[in-house]
Amino acid sequence: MSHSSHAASMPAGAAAHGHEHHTSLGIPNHKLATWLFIASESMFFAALITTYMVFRYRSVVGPHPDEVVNIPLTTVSTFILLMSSLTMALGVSAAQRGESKAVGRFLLFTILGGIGFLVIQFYEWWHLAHHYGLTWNTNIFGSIFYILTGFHKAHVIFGMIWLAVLAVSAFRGTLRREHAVHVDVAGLYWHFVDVVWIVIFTVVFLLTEAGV
Amino acid sequence: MCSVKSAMWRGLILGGLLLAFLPSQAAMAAPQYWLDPAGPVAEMQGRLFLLTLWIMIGIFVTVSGVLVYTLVRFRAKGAAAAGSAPGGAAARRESAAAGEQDLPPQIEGSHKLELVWTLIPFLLLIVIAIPTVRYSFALAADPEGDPIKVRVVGHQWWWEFQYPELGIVTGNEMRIPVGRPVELVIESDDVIHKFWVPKLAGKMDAIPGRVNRMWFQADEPGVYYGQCAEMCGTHHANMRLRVVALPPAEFEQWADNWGRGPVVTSEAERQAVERGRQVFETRACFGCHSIEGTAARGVAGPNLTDIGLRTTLAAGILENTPENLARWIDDPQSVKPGALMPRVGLTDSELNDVVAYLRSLR
Amino acid sequence: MATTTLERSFWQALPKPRARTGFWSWVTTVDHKRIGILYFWTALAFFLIGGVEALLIRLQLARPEQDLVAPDLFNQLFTMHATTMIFLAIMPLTAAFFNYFIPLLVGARDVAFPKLNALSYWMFLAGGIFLNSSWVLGGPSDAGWFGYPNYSLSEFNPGLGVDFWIIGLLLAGIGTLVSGFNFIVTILNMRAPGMSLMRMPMFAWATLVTSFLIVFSFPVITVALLLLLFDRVFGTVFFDVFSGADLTLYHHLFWVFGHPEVYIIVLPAMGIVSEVLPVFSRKPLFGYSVMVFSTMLIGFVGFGVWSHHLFTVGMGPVVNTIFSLATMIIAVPTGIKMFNWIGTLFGGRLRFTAAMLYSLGFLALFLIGGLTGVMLSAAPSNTQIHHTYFVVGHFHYVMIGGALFSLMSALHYWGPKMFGRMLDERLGKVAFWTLFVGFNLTFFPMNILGVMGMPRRIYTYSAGMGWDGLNATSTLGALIMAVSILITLYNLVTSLRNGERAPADPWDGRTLEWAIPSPAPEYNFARLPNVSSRDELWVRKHPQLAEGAAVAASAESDGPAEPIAMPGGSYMPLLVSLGLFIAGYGLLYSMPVFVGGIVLSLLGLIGWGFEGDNMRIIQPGGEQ
Amino acid sequence: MGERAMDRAHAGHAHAGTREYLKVGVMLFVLTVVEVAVIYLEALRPVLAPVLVGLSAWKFLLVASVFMHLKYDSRVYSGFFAVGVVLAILIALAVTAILA
Ligand code: HEA
Ligand code: HEA
Ligand code: HEC
Ligand code: CUA
Ligand SMILES: [Cu+2]
Repeated sequence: MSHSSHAASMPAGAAAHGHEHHTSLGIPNHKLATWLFIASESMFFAALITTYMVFRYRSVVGPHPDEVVNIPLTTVSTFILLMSSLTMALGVSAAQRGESKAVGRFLLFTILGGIGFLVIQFYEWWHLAHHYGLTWNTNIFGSIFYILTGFHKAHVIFGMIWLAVLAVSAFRGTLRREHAVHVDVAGLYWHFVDVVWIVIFTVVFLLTEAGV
Repeated sequence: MCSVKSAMWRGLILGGLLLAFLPSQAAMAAPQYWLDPAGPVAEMQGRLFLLTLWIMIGIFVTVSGVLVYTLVRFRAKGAAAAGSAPGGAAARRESAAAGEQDLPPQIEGSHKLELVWTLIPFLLLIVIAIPTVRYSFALAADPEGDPIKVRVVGHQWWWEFQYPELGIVTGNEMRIPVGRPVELVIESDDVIHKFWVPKLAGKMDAIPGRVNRMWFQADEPGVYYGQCAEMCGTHHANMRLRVVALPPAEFEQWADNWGRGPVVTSEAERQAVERGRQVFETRACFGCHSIEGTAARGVAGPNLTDIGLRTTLAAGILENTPENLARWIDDPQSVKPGALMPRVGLTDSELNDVVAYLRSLR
Repeated sequence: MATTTLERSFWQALPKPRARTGFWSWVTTVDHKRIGILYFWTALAFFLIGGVEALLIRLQLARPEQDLVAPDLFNQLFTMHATTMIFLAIMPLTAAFFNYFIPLLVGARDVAFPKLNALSYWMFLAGGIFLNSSWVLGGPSDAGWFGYPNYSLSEFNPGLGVDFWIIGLLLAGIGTLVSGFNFIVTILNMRAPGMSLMRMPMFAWATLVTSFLIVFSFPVITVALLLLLFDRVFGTVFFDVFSGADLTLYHHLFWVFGHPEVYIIVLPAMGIVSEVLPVFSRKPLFGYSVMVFSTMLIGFVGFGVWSHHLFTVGMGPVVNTIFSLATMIIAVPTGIKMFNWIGTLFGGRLRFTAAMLYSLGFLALFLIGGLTGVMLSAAPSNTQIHHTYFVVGHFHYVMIGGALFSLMSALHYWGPKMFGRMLDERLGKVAFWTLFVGFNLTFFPMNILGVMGMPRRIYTYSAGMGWDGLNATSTLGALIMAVSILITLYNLVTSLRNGERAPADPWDGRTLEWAIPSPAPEYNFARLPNVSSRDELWVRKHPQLAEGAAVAASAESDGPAEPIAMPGGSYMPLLVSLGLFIAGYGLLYSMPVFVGGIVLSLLGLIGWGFEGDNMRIIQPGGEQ
Repeated sequence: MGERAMDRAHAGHAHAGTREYLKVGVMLFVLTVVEVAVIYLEALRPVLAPVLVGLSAWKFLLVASVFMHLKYDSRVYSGFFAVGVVLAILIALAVTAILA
């Protein structure tokens, strides 16, 4: 998952010339693959969100979604995640300018944002379990709520590990301008996780609170 | 390449023979052959099937005809054909060389042709699509006339039929009046099953947590076979059913008599039946089975109120004879290993009495 | 590249695979050709296992009321037969040809991500072994290849069979997804100079569209399987009816994947046929651009028809008719392909090699399978033929008559390039005819059995249903098929030992793979070709065919002959999949083992990142 | 598609500046506040669902086009992402509608 995995799996033909410039579409293999991965992940989350939409009010016993969503708290965590996307974008931009130390700083902010998001989210889980007795075994809403937000959290955690590896290189000063694409690719992943949250926030929280 | 041609013909002839089989005597005698329908629903479905069948046969004959013609007409001759012979590299090189003078016109395509073979299939599909839409809606509409309601419940591995209007419950054998539509409400008690009586109508799923509806009607008296069509466990293959279509008067009679108690013809029989009833109501049986008018109120197994009338036992796998009944009650697990009825362990005399009792319930 | 000296010193101290031949060279290989060959033999082995399962099914059904196979075992047999054939035999066989030939066809030195490619193979192997290990660990799943809940929940299916099935599919699925990404990037981004998209061989197009189907459909089955797994292992209640679940949600998720899946199986087959027919007709593919377009259309529409498997779940007439009509539409682009293939043959100089015969077999049999598919798509009559042997007949016609026949064609056509030896033509033809006859004897009667009312998945039936003769015929046919498979195996084994050495271009081929020696050298092309037309090699052989202003293709314009850097092997892909494989067992038996497995594969990933690319410089031997 | 994408990729090495990123950050903040605010506006009840979907789509597009640079990068990426997202939405809506 580090930046050098790029070199490791670089196409043989391109490797002969030392760079990826000679791809047929003129875009790096890595970035193309990442976008395909993101497109594929869209289907993954769509299937989970569909499950949520179909099941949300089918539970025989409560608590039901409208009884438990916590808009203020979730709004704060959403905001934190959105801002971590901003720092991520600034980090990529710094990487493209070759400012290694700045990259490290922005990545650190991004990771901190991720941590903030997770702390609030896990607190919310704890709160739901302890105050409403909602676990993933309680009812169908509980099952899909924890699985959907859980898979999202897993993505956040994975992204943080990835960014951490990059941040270490950045602070060491070894993340030079020609490696910007590695930061770029990690950033795409991070933004995607953010975008998924934008959808989850609307579907699971806002629409529920709005009574739709 | 004669073998190609002859094989194609052989294939066509074989296919033709098999298709000719469809309306044959053997097929008609098959109890689940649904192209010989017994009611309007199956009739409509069969008609649509035949329409698609003839169109497909037409397409198949045309396309394979052109294919065979092409294969025969354009097979490589002379040296060029050598490429296909197991003659080794030399022959292949020779064929490639010969090919230079023998290069066919290198046609890349033809828009006109392509338009044709886009449009023709499209038109054929419209011919199928129109009745598909019409029949779909027609069959989903409520039946005309004065329908009788039956609630079908699938169980591992037997069928329950409830007649809410008549207060009747029975198992594995549904009695219906001829000429009257039957409105079915289909549910399941455990896993997904699929209700199917081919000569009367296509399938409908019995899904736990859902209620599905369909209807059918039998135009002729008779016994119609059916079976579960969704994988539901060990005895999915042995989850069969019969629909017995009776003339209306006979149906009325059955409905009136249902639950009137045992029918006996002699005093000895009466005593045996009485003993059998006691066994049934004291041993495990009553916990799982219901018999109208008795203390037996169990619901884990089929309602046995009219078991003496049924043609089959254990969801259509045994003929309903005294011997088979005894065999089943004595050791259901040897007949249908894994079935959800345990071996109760009756003595021989208890067994005989219970059989007599159950036989008398008609 | 960007690794610091510290990192480097640690990771570089790790052993690097050095072997160029022998066992370890295969285990650590990242060469697409070797991976293709690994796929080939592994998939073949699984095909035999799936075939033996099929034979047992057929023997049990040969006569009414047989008790050769107990009911539960029968249910396990058809479940594993289908799962094995689809996920472990046919798909990996197509993957074998993707692997070996896509880089050759588009003029590349390897796939875009060689190490990921190795990972795909090992994940497939891990999934396959995991699934089949359930035979000795308490018995496999008996819930059918789509594993509908609630029958597949612990309540009705205690034991670990379904868990093995889920985890096995998830493991193999990772491999499939990864290769989906890999081939899309390879095809879009690794083409030789001049190889524009519309100059690519049809097989490359088929692979591209198939890979997209994989990328978009596999995540959905992943979700379906995960929900099921969580219900079984962690007690969530997604499919608990008493909690209010709607079981048909799983139906929908499964078939949103399941229908594209059947095109994942057949599109590569169509690609193969589109390569073979032109070669043995000595004519270009008829209507190339329309073929490309219809491939894309099939892939696209294929995502909108899934509910034609669900006409009897009670969706109502509106939804039913929408899906009926959408399904029928697919016949149009497929028909276009069928007619274009015949157009390719028309006017050609047809050579009936074994490869050609199998491709022609595809045309005839896929036609029947496709037409029965359209019959199935009409919702009202579907309720009669649905879940009967008519469906079993339909899908074996498309999957064997379609996919397997074309894979056989590929074996005879491309085998010489892969193995460097010619297969015996006479044996090939004998095997073809045996398979053709056996196949029709096995599966045509099934179409009639469906009309006679025989449901699928039944382990027994009574005499007197009118099914006896047809079932007996079908079993006989299956035995004849087995004979044919044995002939092919014999042919393969003996030819690879003693067969005539394959020349570079044994069939007078049209595409780039025939421009290089057989078997292909490690670096594929000593000089990267400069492509100036479709059927590049054909035009180079027949310069008079180059039209108008187009510069005649020639070797002169090819890339320079220079030393080539190729990636060396790696242990890491194996390590990553081994870790996940172990974690799979851990999930079922012991949490510490699960954690250990995950840690192992994470270590593999990190090593993967830091080990560097182990490049080797090769001096092409001047073969060209 | 190939040739066109190549042009864009070569021409389009320009990317968003810090200022644009900050602008988008502010927009995201504002939109989130608006989202939360509108749920409590009685007057908007009847049109709330489309409004909320619209607002979140807006955020989605902002992140995708600027932070993920789809606006500046090769159109190939946008194409793939769009296909994935559109397919996902269509299938999600269809399944939800069928099962509603
Ligand atoms: C390789 C795999 C493959 C392929 C290619 C297809 C292709 C098609 N399939 Fe099939 N199908 C399966 C594999 C496949 N299928 C499997 C595995 C199942 C069962 C799953 C299970 O339940 O276990 C199944 C089940 C299945 C069903 C559900 C059956 C049921 O359970 O009730 C339906 C219903 O619509 C269907 C339809 C079609 C159609 C319309 C096509 C079309 O794509 C076919 C198009 C081709 C042609 C039509 C022939 C060529 C065209 C012409 C010559 C033009 C002229 C033709 C006309 C105008 C009609 N299939
Ligand atoms: C691509 C997929 C594929 C392939 C290739 C096959 C191949 C075969 N299938 Fe299969 N089949 C399915 C996919 C496939 N099937 C699916 C999806 C189902 C649905 C399952 C479900 O309902 O869930 C199914 C179900 C199915 C059934 C229905 C079961 C039921 O509903 O009860 C039957 C019945 O006859 C059957 C038969 C066969 C036969 C005879 C072959 C033959 O073609 C096999 C030919 C191969 C051989 C004959 C092997 C030869 C081996 C040897 C000669 C041994 C050599 C041994 C050594 C060297 C060690 N299949
Ligand atoms: C634990 C529950 C249970 C008990 C106890 C039980 N049964 Fe059953 N019985 C069933 C079930 C379930 C079936 C359906 C089995 C099948 O067909 O798979 C059945 C089927 C039958 C049938 C066939 C009904 C038909 O419609 O074909 C008869 C007759 C029968 N039981 C009689 C008895 C008698 C007599 C006893 C007592 C000696 C008894 N049962 C005890 C559960 C039970
Ligand atoms: Cu009930 Cu099969
Ligand atoms: Cu389908």
